[in-house]
Amino acid sequence: MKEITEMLQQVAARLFNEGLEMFIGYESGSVPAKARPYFAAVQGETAALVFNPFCEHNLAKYLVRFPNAKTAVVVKGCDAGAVERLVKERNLDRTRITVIGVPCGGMLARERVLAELPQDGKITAITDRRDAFVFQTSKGEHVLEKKAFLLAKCLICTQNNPTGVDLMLGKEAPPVGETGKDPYARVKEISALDPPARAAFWDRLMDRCLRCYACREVCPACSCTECCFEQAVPGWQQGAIWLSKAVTLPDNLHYHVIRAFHVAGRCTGCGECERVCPVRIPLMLLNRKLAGDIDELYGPTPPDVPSVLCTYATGDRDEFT
Amino acid sequence: MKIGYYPGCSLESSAKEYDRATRLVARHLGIQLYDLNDWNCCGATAAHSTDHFLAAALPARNLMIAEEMGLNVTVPCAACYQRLRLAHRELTENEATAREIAELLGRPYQGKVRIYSLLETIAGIGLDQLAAQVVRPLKELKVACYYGCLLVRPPGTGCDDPENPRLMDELLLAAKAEVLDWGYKNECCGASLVFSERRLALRLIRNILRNAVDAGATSIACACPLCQTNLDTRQGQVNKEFGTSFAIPIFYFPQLLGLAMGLYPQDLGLGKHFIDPQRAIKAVGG
Amino acid sequence: MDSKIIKKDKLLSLLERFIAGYHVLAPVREDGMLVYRPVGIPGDVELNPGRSVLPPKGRFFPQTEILYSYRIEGEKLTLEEYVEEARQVILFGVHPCDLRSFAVLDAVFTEEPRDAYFTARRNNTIIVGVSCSSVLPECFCTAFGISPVEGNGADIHLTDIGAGAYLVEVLTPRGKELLQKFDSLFEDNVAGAEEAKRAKEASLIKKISLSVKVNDLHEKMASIFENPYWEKISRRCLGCGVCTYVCPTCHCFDIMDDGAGKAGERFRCWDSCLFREYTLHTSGHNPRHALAQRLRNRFFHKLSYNNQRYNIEGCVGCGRCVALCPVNIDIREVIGAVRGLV
Amino acid sequence: MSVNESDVVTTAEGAAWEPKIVAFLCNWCSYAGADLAGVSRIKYPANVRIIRVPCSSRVNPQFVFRAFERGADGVLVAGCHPGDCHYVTGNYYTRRRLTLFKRLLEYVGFEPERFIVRWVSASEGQRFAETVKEMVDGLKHLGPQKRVSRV
Amino acid sequence: MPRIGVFVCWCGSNIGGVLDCPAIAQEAASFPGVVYSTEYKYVCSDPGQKLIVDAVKEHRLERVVVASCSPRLHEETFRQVLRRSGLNPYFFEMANLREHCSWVHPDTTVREQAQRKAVDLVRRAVAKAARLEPLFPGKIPVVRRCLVIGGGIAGIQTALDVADAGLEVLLVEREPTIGGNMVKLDKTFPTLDCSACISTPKMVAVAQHPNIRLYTYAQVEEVTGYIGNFKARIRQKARYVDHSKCNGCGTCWTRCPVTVPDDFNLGLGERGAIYIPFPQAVPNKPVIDLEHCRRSTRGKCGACAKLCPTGAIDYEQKDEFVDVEVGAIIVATGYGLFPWEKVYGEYGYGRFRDVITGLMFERMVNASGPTGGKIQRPSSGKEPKTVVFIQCVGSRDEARGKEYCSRFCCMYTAKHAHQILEKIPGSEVYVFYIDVRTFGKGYEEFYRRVRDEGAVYIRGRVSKVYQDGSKLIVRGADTLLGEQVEIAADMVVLATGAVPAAGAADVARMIGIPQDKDGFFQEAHPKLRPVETHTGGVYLAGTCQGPKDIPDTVSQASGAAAKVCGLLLRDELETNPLVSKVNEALCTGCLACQPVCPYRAIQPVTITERLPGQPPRERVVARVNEGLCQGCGACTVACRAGAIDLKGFTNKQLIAEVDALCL
Repeated sequence: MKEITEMLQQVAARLFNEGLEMFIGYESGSVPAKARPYFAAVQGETAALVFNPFCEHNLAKYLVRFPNAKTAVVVKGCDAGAVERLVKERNLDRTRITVIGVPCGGMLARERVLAELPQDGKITAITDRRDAFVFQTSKGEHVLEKKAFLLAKCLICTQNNPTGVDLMLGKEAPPVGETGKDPYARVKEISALDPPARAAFWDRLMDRCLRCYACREVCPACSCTECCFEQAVPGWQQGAIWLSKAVTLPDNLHYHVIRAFHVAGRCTGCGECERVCPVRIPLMLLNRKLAGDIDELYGPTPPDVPSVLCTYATGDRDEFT
Repeated sequence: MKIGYYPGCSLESSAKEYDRATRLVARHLGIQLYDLNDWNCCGATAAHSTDHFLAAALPARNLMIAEEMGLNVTVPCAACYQRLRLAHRELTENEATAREIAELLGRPYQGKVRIYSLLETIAGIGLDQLAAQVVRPLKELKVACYYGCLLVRPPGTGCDDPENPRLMDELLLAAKAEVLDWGYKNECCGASLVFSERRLALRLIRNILRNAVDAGATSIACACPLCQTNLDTRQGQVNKEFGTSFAIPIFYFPQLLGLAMGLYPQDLGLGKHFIDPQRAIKAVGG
Repeated sequence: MDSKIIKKDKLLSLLERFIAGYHVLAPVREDGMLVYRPVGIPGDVELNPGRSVLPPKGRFFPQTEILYSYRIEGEKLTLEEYVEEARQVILFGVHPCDLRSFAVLDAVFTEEPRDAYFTARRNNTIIVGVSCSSVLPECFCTAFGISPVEGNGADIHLTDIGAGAYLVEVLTPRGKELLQKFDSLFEDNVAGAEEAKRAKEASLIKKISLSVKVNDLHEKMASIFENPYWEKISRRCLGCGVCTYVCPTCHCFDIMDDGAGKAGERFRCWDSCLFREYTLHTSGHNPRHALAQRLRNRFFHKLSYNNQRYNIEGCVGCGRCVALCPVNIDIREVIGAVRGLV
Repeated sequence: MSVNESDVVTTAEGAAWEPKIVAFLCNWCSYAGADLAGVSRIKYPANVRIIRVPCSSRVNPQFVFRAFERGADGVLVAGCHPGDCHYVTGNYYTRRRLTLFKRLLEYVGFEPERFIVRWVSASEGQRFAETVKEMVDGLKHLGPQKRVSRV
Repeated sequence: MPRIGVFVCWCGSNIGGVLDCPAIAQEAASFPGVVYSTEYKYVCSDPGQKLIVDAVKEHRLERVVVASCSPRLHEETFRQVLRRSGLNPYFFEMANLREHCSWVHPDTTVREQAQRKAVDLVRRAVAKAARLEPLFPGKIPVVRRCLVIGGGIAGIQTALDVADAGLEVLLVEREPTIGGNMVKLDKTFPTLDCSACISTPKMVAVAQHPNIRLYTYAQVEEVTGYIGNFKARIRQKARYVDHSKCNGCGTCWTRCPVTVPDDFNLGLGERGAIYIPFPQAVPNKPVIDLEHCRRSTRGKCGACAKLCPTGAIDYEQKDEFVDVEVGAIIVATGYGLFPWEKVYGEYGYGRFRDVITGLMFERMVNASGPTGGKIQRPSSGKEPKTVVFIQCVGSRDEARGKEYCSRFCCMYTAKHAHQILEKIPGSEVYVFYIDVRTFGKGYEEFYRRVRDEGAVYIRGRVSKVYQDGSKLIVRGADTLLGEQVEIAADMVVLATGAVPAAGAADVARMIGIPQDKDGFFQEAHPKLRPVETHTGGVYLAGTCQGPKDIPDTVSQASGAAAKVCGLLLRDELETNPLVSKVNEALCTGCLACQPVCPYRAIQPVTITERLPGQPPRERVVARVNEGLCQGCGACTVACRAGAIDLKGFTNKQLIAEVDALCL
């Protein structure tokens, strides 16, 4: 991890020499085993840049905030699609962005890592040993098998080396996803339930949604200037808005079903929505359901079409006759 | 190339020479034929005209065997070929039948096997490859390629254009034969009707022979045991019935390919014909 | 007031009796998270809970609350208000930081003009506090003068003093009244219980890694209102409402009507100052159009305005926002940074 | 499917419960089809309430969810048969959108009978009536939709 | 909230006999916004309309709801009433109590339910009415010029009709001459008129018409704009002959040293590299086929240039583009023949020279054709004695050809049969057919006559044609006798079906009109709008819409011309105000809406946006061209942010309708 971190710092320094105005990467977080988005605006700020298996954030959407600046961004394999999607939908001007790819050996589940490491040990170095991450701490060395410590999304990952980047750092990472894992396994389990059981499954989850909108704010496919769910209508027409602000089961379900539908065919599968949810709603189960259906029904969407719902084939499966 | 080989019943009996020529030519061309283990009758004629289920189940078993062996399969006999192709279609398109057959045979068919006619298999190695093996060009052989009706029909199931098949023509052209354009390439030979509707069948045979001869053919190449039998063994009866005087040898196409590749005529079973092919063989220097 | 001892098995019996006679809200574990839920089985309750994902403020200030409904019949308009009727609710298992948050909310809702809805719920609730048994990396309650073992704000307060025993402190007459009914379950206070509690306090405080000084902050902050720091820290902010919704002291709400035809209702629901439409005017003008302005507002509210307005700190150091912020915006760092700027 | 006596749900007032269906019909085919059912005096259950839209592609899935939230027991969307759209291609988009949406609704626990999409041409008054009948039968069997109803 | 008036109609006993209209009106009076509510026997009648006009005045109504029949019937009627009342006509909404309620729920057993439903329907209409906005049709000026694509008989007729009405016409034909397929025909059935004799004068009339500008050897390459205001780009292909200098003397084409098969005669004859397609071509001036011209293939010749008395030959000529503005477009691109050689192996895949198509037969039997009118076997030049006709080659063949009937083949086959029997004494004619369809005036009589003349009609398909010596053996089935038939023929003529002309798909894409499953252009309504398309201002004439014979083609061409005159003789057009509109502040410019628009009405535009605290920023948003938009609303759902809304069916209105219905 050290090499990549150093490369990042060097590349950032070079780019600032070449007129870069903003570098979006990661820095270490305020608590152990945590990283967070980092924004270097000048040459002197590049030393804080890091890359380690806690850099789970997808930084692509931050690009939208700097419409006029020459910006560089660090992407992992699962983030690269988001840049592509944002460019495709005209949220970004690709020419002013430098996309820097990093090879990813998988991201670690922080809670599990902290439980494994000694309580007051300080992490001094992390090395990727293909099947495991080796942590050097002030209390000794700890080998964390990837199989046991990676995030669930990394275990079904098929794209841990980014594509479409301007600059790729380091060597290509070997695959991290476990072969033979069906990404749709859980979706299929839920689909196999009978409707009341399925409803109960979702109601329990949806009932605890806070509507904090973290899932929306972080989602690179939720790129609307103003989300339909924040459009307020004043006066006597107040009822005629898309969604009530009340946080009730029907409204929560409405929000999540429609959000999933709005990103259908546009979701890049980065899993950020699920990560940021403070009440642990497995939102990717919705996105994956749609992705599976789209794949089954329509196959890949041609590159020149904005999304699967913006096109059709006369021979599309007809389940309505 | 490795491929499963389903000879079918005829090639074990009346059409032994077809089998022999096939194996020799295949070996010569580097095609490794693996006989399907414990294969059974494809159900041609008897089963498919009486019992729809059996008509699918009999060939299905052979397909399952091939699938278990992990091989595609090549079929020299036109009738067997058609039965296997149709069974494959039934099993992959009709879920109910597939289920029933799987139950009966105790195993499912996953539809992985591709079924090729011998024509396709040989053409599959490439016409250039084939031409390169020719040591005895069949220059003097004026041959009419006769496909019969089962090999190319029904459309979508056959191995070539149902109206104007070209595969055998191409193979024999590669062997430098003079391949003739004629009108009865894919007409029916009467098949087993020779037993029940003798005169009708003889007339069909007569038409085929006449058209070939009129086109200038001195021999006919075929790819079906029953066609060969009808055209070869019934020429005398045709002559008697219609007052004609046909004496045109009927070859299995691998016999001719074998000749072109320099194999011994005797090994190719060329001594087993009713109509003596010697003149034709001589003509090509065999 | 009084203090007693209760053994762990008896504590479960006590909960069982609570459940039999009252509506009990207590922390339970759900998908690995602690949440306050109405409980029916004592065994479900986490007795040494740790930090709940949402603070217990929802008991007094629900995320969505119908204020009243209306119906028009002919010329007649009928209104029905939904102030909670007197009912006895026991809110069990509240940690000292959250206990302090009730005081912060009280300052907002129960001072004049009094909020009838909040006050009714508050009055209907008996609070059972519980001392912390562990310290999480994000905890910093001591910065606000809170002790992890003190039950100020609770009616009854429990502290696990080891060996399967809990110290029960009865802090209000209401608490006393409640426990009287179940006297048989308690033992008299034994020697060493208070010492055990102090020892626990010391060990917990030692574990709170970060100590920040806050009490003079509100006076100093005015000078850094325009500091570029706010823009910088807002760069990674998503603008979601996690920090405000998990905050035990955040209390902003919006009031909306939902009606169709001749009937409808007015409800209020939590709002977040991080949301764009929080300050959006009908005209389309937004005085806090930039995320930096909104984030700054939140920190000013927590660290300055609340103290100015209500004379009580707006943050209790529970660490929820630190733990749950998807991009690790850490109020302790902000406090440190602010201190460095002034 | 017929309804057993024991299945009959009653409302608070004691009357037999009747499902409420909101139907979005495209102006050119399905609305005209429903008109034709009227002109032909084809009887069907009075449980359906029709909203006219220019094309089935105007139907936002959010309208469907809205109807359920407001207490509809079933929602029907009907448009021209694929290939016959007055606006040439509108219903092809409808088909994709609503296929995915229906599958999604079912995935989150809605019974398949709650949300129906049908192609009904201007000449298919009978088909429209039958669709309504079928839906009412199905919904009576399921009972009221209370899950996301806010009323 | 606006002041709403509700008018419940009894429609005599149609509604009033089932529903309690006074009760509905009474209930409606209590709906939000309703200030006046009444019922009346027939609201659509004169006094009924007056009731509305008066009530609007008296009660200061701002929105009107009529609860009566289907809006498909009377919406327009009542909009006019509002106009007369001084209200915006779009402040109107209907509740359909008749078709959707009283007529379908007449039984007394469901009375109560029907009554409740009626009230719900009115509540819906009121909820929508409350949210209606005033809409104003736009006015667009009309360019009084018509573009006709295709110069066959359909294009010729339609161009002449439009031009005769005093409007300007641009006629574009991709071949060097106009005339199309008709001019290739020998005689027309059933009257046996000389086809050329009746069509060439029309061709000349086109060339001479002061209002028609003719572009031959030209193609329309691009069409943009909308009804009344199209822009088109025409590519004038290089002819290598300057037609302004050429006097059509013919020296060049008679002396060209090259001979190539002649496409006008379907390869039965030959022409030079510089040529006119046929002697009566219009314009009667040549083009050079550079692909075969010896000067271009071998680098030297130039005979035509040397011989030309006017110096019109210009080997360096380039394609030119002409941009034109037109108000309407008539598409008349015609038909081509089914590619039978690719499909029908049993007829020899085109290998037998004596198997020809009906159109080849036309050229052969034509006195000005390659054989001078002599019917002969292409293989030997000998006169055929036995001729077999095979019908439905490509038509009515679901499996391999087209499902439809090509309509004219039965008749031209009968005509051909007649011509053979007439011209070749002792000849035998056999026709294999599926059904003989003689739908036109005098057609059945003609068919009977040909049978009487000796043509043998055999009902059945041909299974095989093969060469046997010099004969073609035609084997088929006679399904009436249940027998096999074998005929040794000298010539076989195939009645190949009609398919859309080559390039029809490109034309459809270019103009934005749909094709049916067979590639013919889709008319707006098969019965009632057969010459219009779904794209405003674009009309169809002739076989590009579907196979038809000459009289039907000419009728449709005149019909299209009448439509165009109706359109272009107005000064201005009113646009449909029920169109989509983009809220640019909400639009993110993702353009998900653009591909779903069947009318290409949505285009990206760049706007400069000023947001507080940020420098002005240029960004792309979607914009709807209201002239092109037809108001389907597909885009509104494609837009996740709800930035596009459809006027008259807005999100707000529809949500309010849902809410109102669910009460």
